[in-house]
Amino acid sequence: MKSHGARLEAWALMSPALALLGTISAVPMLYVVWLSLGQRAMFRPPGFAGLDHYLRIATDERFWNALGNTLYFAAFSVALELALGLGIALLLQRAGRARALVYGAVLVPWAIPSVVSARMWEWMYHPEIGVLSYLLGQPVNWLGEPRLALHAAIAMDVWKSTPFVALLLLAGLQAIPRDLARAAAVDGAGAWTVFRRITLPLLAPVILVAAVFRTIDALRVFDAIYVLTGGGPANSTETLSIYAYRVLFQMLDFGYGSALAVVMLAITGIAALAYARLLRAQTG
Amino acid sequence: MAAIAFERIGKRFGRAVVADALSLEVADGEFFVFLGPSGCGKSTLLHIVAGIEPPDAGTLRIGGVDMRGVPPQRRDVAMVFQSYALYPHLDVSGNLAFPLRNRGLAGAALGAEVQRVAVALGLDELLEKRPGELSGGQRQRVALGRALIRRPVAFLMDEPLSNLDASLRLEIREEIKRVHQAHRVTTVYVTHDQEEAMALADRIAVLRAGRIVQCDAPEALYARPADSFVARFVGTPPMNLLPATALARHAAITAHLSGRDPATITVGLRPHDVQARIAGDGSSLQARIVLLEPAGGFSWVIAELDGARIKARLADGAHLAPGVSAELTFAADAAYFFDAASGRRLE
Amino acid sequence: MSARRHALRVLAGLAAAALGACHGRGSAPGRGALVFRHPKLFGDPQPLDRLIGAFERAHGVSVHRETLPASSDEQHLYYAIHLSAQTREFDLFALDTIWVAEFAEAGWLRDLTSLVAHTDERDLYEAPLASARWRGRRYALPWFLDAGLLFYRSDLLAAHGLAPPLTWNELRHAVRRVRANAPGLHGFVWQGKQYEGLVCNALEFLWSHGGDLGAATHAAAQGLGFMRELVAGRLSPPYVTTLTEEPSRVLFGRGRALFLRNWPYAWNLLAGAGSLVRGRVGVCALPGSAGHASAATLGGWHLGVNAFSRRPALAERLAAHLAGAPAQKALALAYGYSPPRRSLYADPELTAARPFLASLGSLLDAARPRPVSPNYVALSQVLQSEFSAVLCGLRSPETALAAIERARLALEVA
Amino acid sequence: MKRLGTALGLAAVCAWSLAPFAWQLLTSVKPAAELEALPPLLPSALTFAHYQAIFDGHPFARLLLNSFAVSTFATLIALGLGSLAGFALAKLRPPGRSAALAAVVALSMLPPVATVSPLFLIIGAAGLRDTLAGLVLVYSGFALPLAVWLMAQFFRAVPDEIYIAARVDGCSAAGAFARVMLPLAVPGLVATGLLVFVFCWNEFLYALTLASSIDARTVPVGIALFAGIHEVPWGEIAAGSVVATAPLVLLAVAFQRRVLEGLTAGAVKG
Repeated sequence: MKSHGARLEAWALMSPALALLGTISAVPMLYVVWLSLGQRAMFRPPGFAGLDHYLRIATDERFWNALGNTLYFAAFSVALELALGLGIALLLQRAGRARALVYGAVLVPWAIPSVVSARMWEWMYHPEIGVLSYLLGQPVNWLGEPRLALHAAIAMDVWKSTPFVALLLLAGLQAIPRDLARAAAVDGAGAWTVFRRITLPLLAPVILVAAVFRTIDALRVFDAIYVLTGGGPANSTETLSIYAYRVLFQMLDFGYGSALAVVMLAITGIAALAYARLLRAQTG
Repeated sequence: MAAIAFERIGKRFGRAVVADALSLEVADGEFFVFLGPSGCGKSTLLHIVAGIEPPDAGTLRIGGVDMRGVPPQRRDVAMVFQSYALYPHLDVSGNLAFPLRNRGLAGAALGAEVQRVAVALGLDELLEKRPGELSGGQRQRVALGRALIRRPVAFLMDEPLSNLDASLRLEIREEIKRVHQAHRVTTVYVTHDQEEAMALADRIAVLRAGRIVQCDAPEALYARPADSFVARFVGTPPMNLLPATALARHAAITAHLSGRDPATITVGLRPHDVQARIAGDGSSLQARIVLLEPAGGFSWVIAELDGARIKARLADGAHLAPGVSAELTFAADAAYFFDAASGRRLE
Repeated sequence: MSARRHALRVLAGLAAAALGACHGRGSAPGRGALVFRHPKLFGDPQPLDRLIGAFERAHGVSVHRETLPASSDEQHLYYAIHLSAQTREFDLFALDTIWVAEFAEAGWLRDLTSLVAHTDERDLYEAPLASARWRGRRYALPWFLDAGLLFYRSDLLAAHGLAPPLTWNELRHAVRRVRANAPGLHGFVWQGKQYEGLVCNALEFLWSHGGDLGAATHAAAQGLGFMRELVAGRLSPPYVTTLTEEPSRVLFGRGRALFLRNWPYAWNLLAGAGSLVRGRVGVCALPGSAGHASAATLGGWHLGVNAFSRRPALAERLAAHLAGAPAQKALALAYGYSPPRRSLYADPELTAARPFLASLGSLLDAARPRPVSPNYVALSQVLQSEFSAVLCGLRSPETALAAIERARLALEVA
Repeated sequence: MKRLGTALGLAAVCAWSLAPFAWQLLTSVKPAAELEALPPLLPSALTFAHYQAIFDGHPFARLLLNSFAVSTFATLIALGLGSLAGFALAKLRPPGRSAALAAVVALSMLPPVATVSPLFLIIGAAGLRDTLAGLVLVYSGFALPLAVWLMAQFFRAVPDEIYIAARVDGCSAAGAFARVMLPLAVPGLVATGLLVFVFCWNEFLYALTLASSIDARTVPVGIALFAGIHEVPWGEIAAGSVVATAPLVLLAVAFQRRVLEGLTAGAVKG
């Protein structure tokens, strides 16, 4: 419907959504960039700070620690989620009568709010009376030991987000025409070859979408880790979001905090662009 | 009812040209068919008439009124689609009533109209059924009913039969013809099936790359194709086109060439007009048989003549087998002559 | 099109009604009422309500009381958000001792100097007064007092003929002796998680070794070294890095540890009915070290008046009423929270009802405030992560103290 | 053999997914005394004291109401605006639509912490700080990209001819949207509504910063700040967690197929 009238009508129908999007995400995004160029901390004279905040970030050891934690967290959790998710998806595909039951079970972790899941895991990770230490037979300082804490957070996130990945990959598997696998079988390909030669290549686009989607979520993680460990011990689980939140809302330094937020914006922005381009390639 | 006028209509999608300064007038009550190979943008022409797509250039008039800026819902034009496009969430009576309900008709009057059209199309027992529960033929009848019920000024039909199986296609085709003869509603029909076009159309326009190659009554198209494209496109099986050189030995052909260089001429022969017999001695045109194709009452013969393939009818009583050489005969006036380069027919 | 606009109008109406209902049914105070916000008081709210009832009758105004989310960090955020937006939603509020300088500098607190009569001045402990003063004016009235104390298992010490430890060495020695017969027992539990509580604990280690922020750094390093030694030497369980006030109290309360560092509130729970260690717990000042006195970090709550309050005069009178000696005595009796007034520690009725509280008099007097500065909360972020790094053995005390020093100067914290 | 292997595998997946939640459920009915140590895995007797406590001690009912109100209204607004925009993008196909869609997807990737401080100032300026309305506005804005994207997918699945037929049969674009496209996209609306509701119910950062007072506090913030100053009631936190999760789990399991459609609409159909 390309007539001039239709084009106008289309934008008219989209305008309320664009207006709300503008005020809630676009304007704040630009405003945060503007805030990051200004000096806006408690008890400091406001004024133009130019790139001072960004220079300070470059030398801020706590920033690099938070960035390291975030990237490490994202890489490991996404990798595990994809591997486990693929395994579960292959299993789910062969779920016969029990399909509804299994889907229901798998959806539970996805449905649980991340704050609730953090409290649940905090209780399971309790060193002395936590069930995980009990099962292992000896108290383990899951959240208190810097080397373990981040991995404990990764395990929680893997448990919480694998269902989403599994269901995504399952839909991808189901989109592959069944007779392809049958044809390959007829041509003498074993299960493993069918998987490697047919299923995997055809599933690759969906795996990529799941990977980018999860990476973006993992890069901006806040709730789960803030409630689980608060970023401790010794900032070993402090992610960019948590550090930016602390600077913004505990140190009340809106200038520097916004600069941290802008850096985060840039990182997730790059991942988002990859996702958008990948999507357009897929939709053609 | 209203006449539909295309005045220098231009439309292109990227590189594909749908209409190139296309002008023509569909008379009031006429059953007009756009015929062309699939993918040449015939449907887009219908969308332009319906107001769904604006033309890039030119003017479209319905009943003499310029349709620029007039939205589809105010053009009083009905449309029947190849995929039926019935509303899945409404039952048959809902689908039939939909256009009139949009005009504000309701209650008993609306019920009567729905009953009238349902009975006319044999759908009265199916009124409560959802489109999903109907067969292809029933669905197409409902689509026809939806178009009929509102007594529009024109029908637009976008290859309505191509999703139906062979037997049903003839049945629905007759239905469409009966409806047209009963109501004489101006109809613009689009198809790639030349048999359909010949059976239904008052006039046919053969389209190619956005231009009208020829626009005439079906018989004229068959008898006097404007060029080799129309000649091959209209009529089944398609006309043989052979370089004149292959028929140089045939007396009538050489006479007709009257001195023109045979290489520049293409000769058209309809398979029906050519008979094939066992080659006797001294026969003028001999060709090696490649294939025999039984066609019920008679058989087609595919032979090779001087490197070119030709299809002919097996003369009654003749017995031929592939590999044998046969004699081909045809009446002198059965041949058509085209300019080899442009394809234009030569008188 | 009209159908859609109508739908949106209905939606808007519904939204207003539902949200209105939530708000209406909520705790919206009447037009002229005073609103008093404070942290959750541990125990039965009646005594506090009786005090407020007395004030309401005396001044013919209704007072609306609201409790706030738990931790000090969240409350700080809540007040910072609303006061920076110059809210009028509350008049009187309880604030942590470490916020007074910041809120006063930001102009969010009314100057209450006139409210503090000279008699009060002398009766109040010095530390709480110091933390309520900024630029020579008094912006808050001390309400409750907290200080770090050492709780110990009196039965286990007695069984090994040991007296409560006066120095950290004595404590280490006691732990080894008792643990020889009870290997599963943790030695000393305290608050090691990365939050404000860790700063209180670490400063105590630092001060009790004669060190301080910005001065006597060698002693300060020794103090932090001792803190790390507690974990490395297995005197404290490795997961002390996850403990806050309550988990450490529960651990000690279940008889899983010999010593506990905590605030006075813990006494009620440890000595109360249903406690596993009831009657087997003693409390004393935190140990000092050779030649250096014991040190306790000052905590507790002050009362401040919102600078943008619609009814400041009344709010000030309510503050004076709740922070007055009689009210503090009543609250001490009801909740066991220690009042910041010397005279009450000699009050016969209080010493009879709460003997433990009376014994704290001298200890509380020695409590030391954390640096009083508008930028303390910002500095605290650095303190928390540096102390946590030392505790986890990821950083040496010296490098941590150097980083703290850089931050302290950058933030101009005295 | 393969059947057995699959069955065992599926059982393992179910156990792995449900175990933590089951443990939390168990903790919520365990008597407080038995929570102090772990030799007793299973509770000797079931007690609902913790559930009792969260509704008496903490204003938990109020939190549930707040969360429900915010999530419902934000979902309705996001669905309303999202379906209009989704329809326009999918069927009216204005020029620059793939760029618009890409921008919408990019916006949905924003890290909340990036926009929390400006939103904090904007919502404050609008006088909506510490109100449910403020949260509804922010949540609907933040859920909109997801809603627009999903609704565009669902409208794209409806054949173009049906939309053209409706227009030719006398409907304006909005008429065709209301009378034909919307009824056909009901499964899509349900799927999108569910995903947006779960998205809003789970949100924590904005709720923590924009609405701290009791009037507008939501369940996640309540759960996070649950521990009183002086006690860590693991039983009550478990009860709170169960109650906070129950509505979502029921919704997800009840509308399983729809949720799956919604979840996968983004990735597979592309």
